Amino acid sequence: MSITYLEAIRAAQAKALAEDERVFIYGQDVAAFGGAFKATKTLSKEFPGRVIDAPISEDAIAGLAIGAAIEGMRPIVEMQFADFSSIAFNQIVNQAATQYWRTGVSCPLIIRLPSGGTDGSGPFHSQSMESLYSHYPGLIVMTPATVEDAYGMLLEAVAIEDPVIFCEHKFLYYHLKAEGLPDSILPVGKARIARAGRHATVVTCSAMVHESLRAAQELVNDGYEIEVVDLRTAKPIDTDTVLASVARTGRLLCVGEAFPWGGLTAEVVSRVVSEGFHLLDAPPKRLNAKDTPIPYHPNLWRVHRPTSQSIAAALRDLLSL
Amino acid sequence: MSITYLEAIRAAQAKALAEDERVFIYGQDVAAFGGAFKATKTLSKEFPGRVIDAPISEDAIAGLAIGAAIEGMRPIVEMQFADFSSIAFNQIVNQAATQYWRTGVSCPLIIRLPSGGTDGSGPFHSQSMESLYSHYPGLIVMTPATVEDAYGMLLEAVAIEDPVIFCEHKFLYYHLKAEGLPDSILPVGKARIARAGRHATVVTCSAMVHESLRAAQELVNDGYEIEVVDLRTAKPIDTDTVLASVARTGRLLCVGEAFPWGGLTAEVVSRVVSEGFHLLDAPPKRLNAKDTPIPYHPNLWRVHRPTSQSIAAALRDLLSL
Amino acid sequence: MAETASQLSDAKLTARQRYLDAFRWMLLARILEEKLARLYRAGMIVGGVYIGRGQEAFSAALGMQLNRQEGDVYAPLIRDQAGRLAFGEAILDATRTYLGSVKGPMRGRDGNIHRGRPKQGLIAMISHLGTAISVANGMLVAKRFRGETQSIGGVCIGDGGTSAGAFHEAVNQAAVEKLPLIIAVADNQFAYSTPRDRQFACKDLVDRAIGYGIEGYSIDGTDLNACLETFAKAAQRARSGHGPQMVVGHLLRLSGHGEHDDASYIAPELKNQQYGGDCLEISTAHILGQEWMDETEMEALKAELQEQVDEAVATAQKEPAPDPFQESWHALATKHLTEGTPGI
Amino acid sequence: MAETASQLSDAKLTARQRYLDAFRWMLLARILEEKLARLYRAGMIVGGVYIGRGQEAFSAALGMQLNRQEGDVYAPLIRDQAGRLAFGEAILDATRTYLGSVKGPMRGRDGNIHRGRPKQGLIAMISHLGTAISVANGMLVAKRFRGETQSIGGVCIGDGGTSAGAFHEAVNQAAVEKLPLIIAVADNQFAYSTPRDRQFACKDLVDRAIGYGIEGYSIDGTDLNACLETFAKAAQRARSGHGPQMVVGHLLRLSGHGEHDDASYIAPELKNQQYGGDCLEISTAHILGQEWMDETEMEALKAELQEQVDEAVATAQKEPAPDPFQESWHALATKHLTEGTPGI
Ligand SMILES: Cc1ncc(C[n+]2csc(CCOP(=O)(O)OP(=O)(O)O)c2C)c(N)n1
Ligand SMILES: Cc1ncc(C[n+]2csc(CCOP(=O)(O)OP(=O)(O)O)c2C)c(N)n1
Ligand SMILES: [Mg+2]
Ligand SMILES: [Mg+2]
Repeated sequence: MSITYLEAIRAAQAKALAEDERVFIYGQDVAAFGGAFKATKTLSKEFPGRVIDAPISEDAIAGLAIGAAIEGMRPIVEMQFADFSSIAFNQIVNQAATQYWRTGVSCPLIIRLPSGGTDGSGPFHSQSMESLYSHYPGLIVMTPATVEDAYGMLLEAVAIEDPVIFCEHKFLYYHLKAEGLPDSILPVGKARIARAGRHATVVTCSAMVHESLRAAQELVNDGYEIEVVDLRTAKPIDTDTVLASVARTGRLLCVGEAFPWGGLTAEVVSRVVSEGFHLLDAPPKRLNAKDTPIPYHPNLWRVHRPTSQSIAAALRDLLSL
Repeated sequence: MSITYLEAIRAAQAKALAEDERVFIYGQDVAAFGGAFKATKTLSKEFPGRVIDAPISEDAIAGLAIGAAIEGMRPIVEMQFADFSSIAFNQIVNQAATQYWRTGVSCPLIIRLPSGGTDGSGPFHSQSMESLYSHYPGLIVMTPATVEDAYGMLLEAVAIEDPVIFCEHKFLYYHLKAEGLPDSILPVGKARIARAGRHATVVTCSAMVHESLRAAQELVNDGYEIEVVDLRTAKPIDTDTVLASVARTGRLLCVGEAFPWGGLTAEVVSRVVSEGFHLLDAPPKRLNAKDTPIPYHPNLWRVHRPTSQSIAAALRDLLSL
Repeated sequence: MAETASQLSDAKLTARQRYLDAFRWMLLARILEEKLARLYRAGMIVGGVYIGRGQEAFSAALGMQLNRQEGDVYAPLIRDQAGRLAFGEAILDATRTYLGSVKGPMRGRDGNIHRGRPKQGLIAMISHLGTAISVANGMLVAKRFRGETQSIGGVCIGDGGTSAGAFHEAVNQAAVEKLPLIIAVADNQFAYSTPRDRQFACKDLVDRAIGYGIEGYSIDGTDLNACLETFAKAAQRARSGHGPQMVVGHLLRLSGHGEHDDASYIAPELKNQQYGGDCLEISTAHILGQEWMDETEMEALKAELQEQVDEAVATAQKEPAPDPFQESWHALATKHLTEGTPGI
Repeated sequence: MAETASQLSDAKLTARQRYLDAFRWMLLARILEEKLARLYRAGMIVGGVYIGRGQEAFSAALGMQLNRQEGDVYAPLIRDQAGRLAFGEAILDATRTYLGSVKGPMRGRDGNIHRGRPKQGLIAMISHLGTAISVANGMLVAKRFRGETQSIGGVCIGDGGTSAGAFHEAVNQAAVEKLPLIIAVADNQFAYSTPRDRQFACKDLVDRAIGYGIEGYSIDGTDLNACLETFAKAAQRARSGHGPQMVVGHLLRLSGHGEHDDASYIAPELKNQQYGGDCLEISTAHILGQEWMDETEMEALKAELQEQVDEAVATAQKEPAPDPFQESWHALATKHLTEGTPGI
């Protein structure tokens, strides 16, 4: 049996609904329709009354989830696209994220963000927002890159007492398959060595893990062994695993699909140079999307974000230093 | 004649209104009342009909400004506090910031954000949001640290064809005074050496420039000459000036008032190590606010954000490496 | 069915008792807030002080309909000291929070009106107006999931706050979910300095109710009896499955926006117009007129409440302020996932 | 004043001409969108295709009231191909944008319904629903500043979009500023898969108008005459200083949400209920019934419009796609303040 990244997300929600009566799902078109991407397909039938269609009101959707979480429920919110969470931004960063610190009452909810670019999706259906949410205190930000993590981390998210921003990548929904679902995964907050190597380290997450793995494969022909670290969570960042990898390779490239100013790649580079300066044999590099909105046209889009080719080029450059 | 940072902001708006008929001001309580901080005091009398009270509708406030800008006006929006711009977040990053790139029609508007912490202001009246807005393509983000820049940069902002996020610091409103208003200032996008030195470089902006200058002064007793670079704009960052300073000093500390994950300090450190790795004699360091909401109580608040003491301590640490 | 004389007088007695109970909360709120305002002017409170002068009747009347023990939830806003007290918030919670005692519910992390005890049904407001309503919706949805169908919610908003998108989304959401929610709109004619004609263009904010498909009431918010009766009715309708109830109270803000604000932009004539009166004066006169209390009893009540307030202030003032080195600086409940402060 | 027979027939002639003009835009929109849908199914359009089947009458009637040359502004939404054409958008703008020609108004940077020409009064929508209304407000405010008081604006929203906070804030803002704005609410009974009873609880969305203090109209959106008359009246009221006008059109979405969606969740019976009809069929029948055209003329018209569409498609298909190496990759108009891509 083979299962996709998207099916894994659905399966995790089904399991959470079955095993934890505090769980319910709230979002636009998630009930009978099963969600814009079918991540909640048939769940409203299997769990009557626990998968609820919301009006086009992202602020109130997040607000309702916050209230329910405070009252002891475990809401899972589906944003139709990550990009629309900008409407819920205030509720997420100012209401959900501050609740525990201000009142001592925890606010365990999950906001699923169908994230990242795909062909033809354009400026408002392609964004990667992990850096925004990581900037604000009080949130955990997950960025699963594998079918196993999509499943396991979503279940972990349900168990966590804090608000979790779950950035699931739309490009991986159908493209990524696994043979089955895992019984256990790495603990939340631990990065994963997606590929071992010794000449340079690529630190990345989500869909960019796969582009990086392809780039690493390409560099085998050049005689290089590239290590790829999948961060798994953007917040917290597993700096130890990153440092240990850089200690092995001496070279660091951080790759992100989000906009270039600030964000995950800058944070990782900054931590590595602060804590592991002496480990570096060359200046660390970053590769992000371009500093424009995300283009609609596939010709432009493929150049806007990092790809295995541009990652391979950046790696060759890094290795030549 | 002595003029405060706040009066300079008012004076710049008065001059803009007087000299450019495209300018108008829109925000809550900005008209007869003159704004929560009096930054628009008497302007509605001096310029009848051009200073307009808005309902409590930050999304629509930003939206109206965008429409007027598209139509050739030069709106200046006052958010009552920077923190409330979270409600306008979507309009700012998705509507204003993408307009020129998508349509070729520029969107020249200014959003004034009374920013940063003061005693007793708490989690929702103290935020520094420059990193959020810098992350998104299509915005210019100004963070003036001096009376002269508050005045001159606001006037530059009116001249610029793009949306400008103007982060003015509430702590500086009354505390900071100058003898008069400048005829000209450094061009937008250029950083300023606020204090020359040769043992270490502090890169910062806004209120933290003054904390850093105090720390630098303190370190004179230790025999150190600290260079302080005032970035002036968070986006674009004047990487050249920063690199030139690091070339002189070999040591870098980035100081920011915002939350620690990502943001301005991470971006500066990342650029310096990418482009000026060999210039560094020691690992670069960062000092930001703590990773919790901003506390209400002065006892907590003073420890939450960087101060001259914690900056001095970080510098001593940096200089010992 | 005809009522007997004794039944009638029972009802009257109950109404009178309810009026006097409300009056007590109103008076206590007034005395407490006047004290806080004095402390602020004396420089003993950092940040701001926001008081509900003139809104005590409207506020208390909602608070009295909500029952913490029954699981009701309450989202007060800036000017709801009276409602908070009626709901059961301790005076000490207010004084401790305003005075920055580490023993208060917010432990110095947040201040003044932002206090709350979510586990006791009292939402701790964030500043962004309108955003607590959907949170209350969520609490009610949670209760519905658990079958706790006796609980209702009460949320407060000002005339200004009704312009916020968050208000609209949440009220509409409550209507779609048919939640047992009372939405109390205190139209005090100003939002900070902004008069209502710069905030909305309908005649009466209750005109919004029909557009949400919910039941609405428009009342004189300075008339304690009207407030008590209307909120009682709204609560009864909400509890019996009639969905959200919007109560618009007309009154006038009799203070600055905060104590830093002299409100010189509010024309004094407004006080002499309809809804411009002070609900506390009006109800005091009513009580004395009805001879439910005499002047001496009234003075004694004031003294008693003043003593409660002074004691709560004294207690809070004796308590330690938060110590940054005792602070955990953890924004997460899941401690082991908290990041250290990177880069240092 | 009594009208003479010739005046009457003039008015009738004008009405007939208006009807036929509108019909032409409706038909053109339908033909264009059917073509686009076919291209999508053939894999020749990347992204999505969103069509306005069943909404052409309502959409065109608003577009026809707006005059680009007079400085009117228009914020169409997902299903407003007919209104766009009536407003004066070229067919080529649509085909170029859908087919990703670099010569289109969006130059491949944005796609499908997100196209616009703001300098010609046509707002280029972002996806976030409700957010274009305040932009239109701002354009009207700019015109008011310049004394261009003849201009009006028209904005479109669906039943679902009315739940968005942005919609509320902007409509309220327009009401407070008394802007000459027509708000066309196309209640097509669904928002994607979500039926209207999960979106709002009022009987008719026009019930919202009173709460905003603006004038409102509720009409059968499949009846072209009703649409034409109502929007004409609304435009006249807006132009003559009566502030925002809300027109709610009742109809049914006769397509999937996008062409990827088979809309199997829409019960077929709905098409037989009130407002479930196809406005194009209804108006075709009306025209033939009134003998304003015969079948042959109708077929000829279709053929003519089909040819226009095919030509626009062919032109766009011949044009180059955007070349990433020709792209400037500048998000700022102020080129010298653009940052390079740091870190590489
Ligand atoms: C979204 C948002 N914008 C701005 C503010 C700043 N602010 C605080 S209170 C206030 C006025 C509120 O007026 P109203 O809702 O009428 O309540 P009142 O103060 O009259 O009780 C404003 C503008 C805020 N708290 N939230
Ligand atoms: C703020 C926001 N949330 C979600 C979406 C995703 N979305 C796009 S169209 C749509 C349904 C719109 O329904 P309606 O407003 O009734 O318009 P219709 O499609 O029926 O014309 C949704 C949910 C969006 N565009 N914007
Ligand atoms: Mg008010
Ligand atoms: Mg619809």
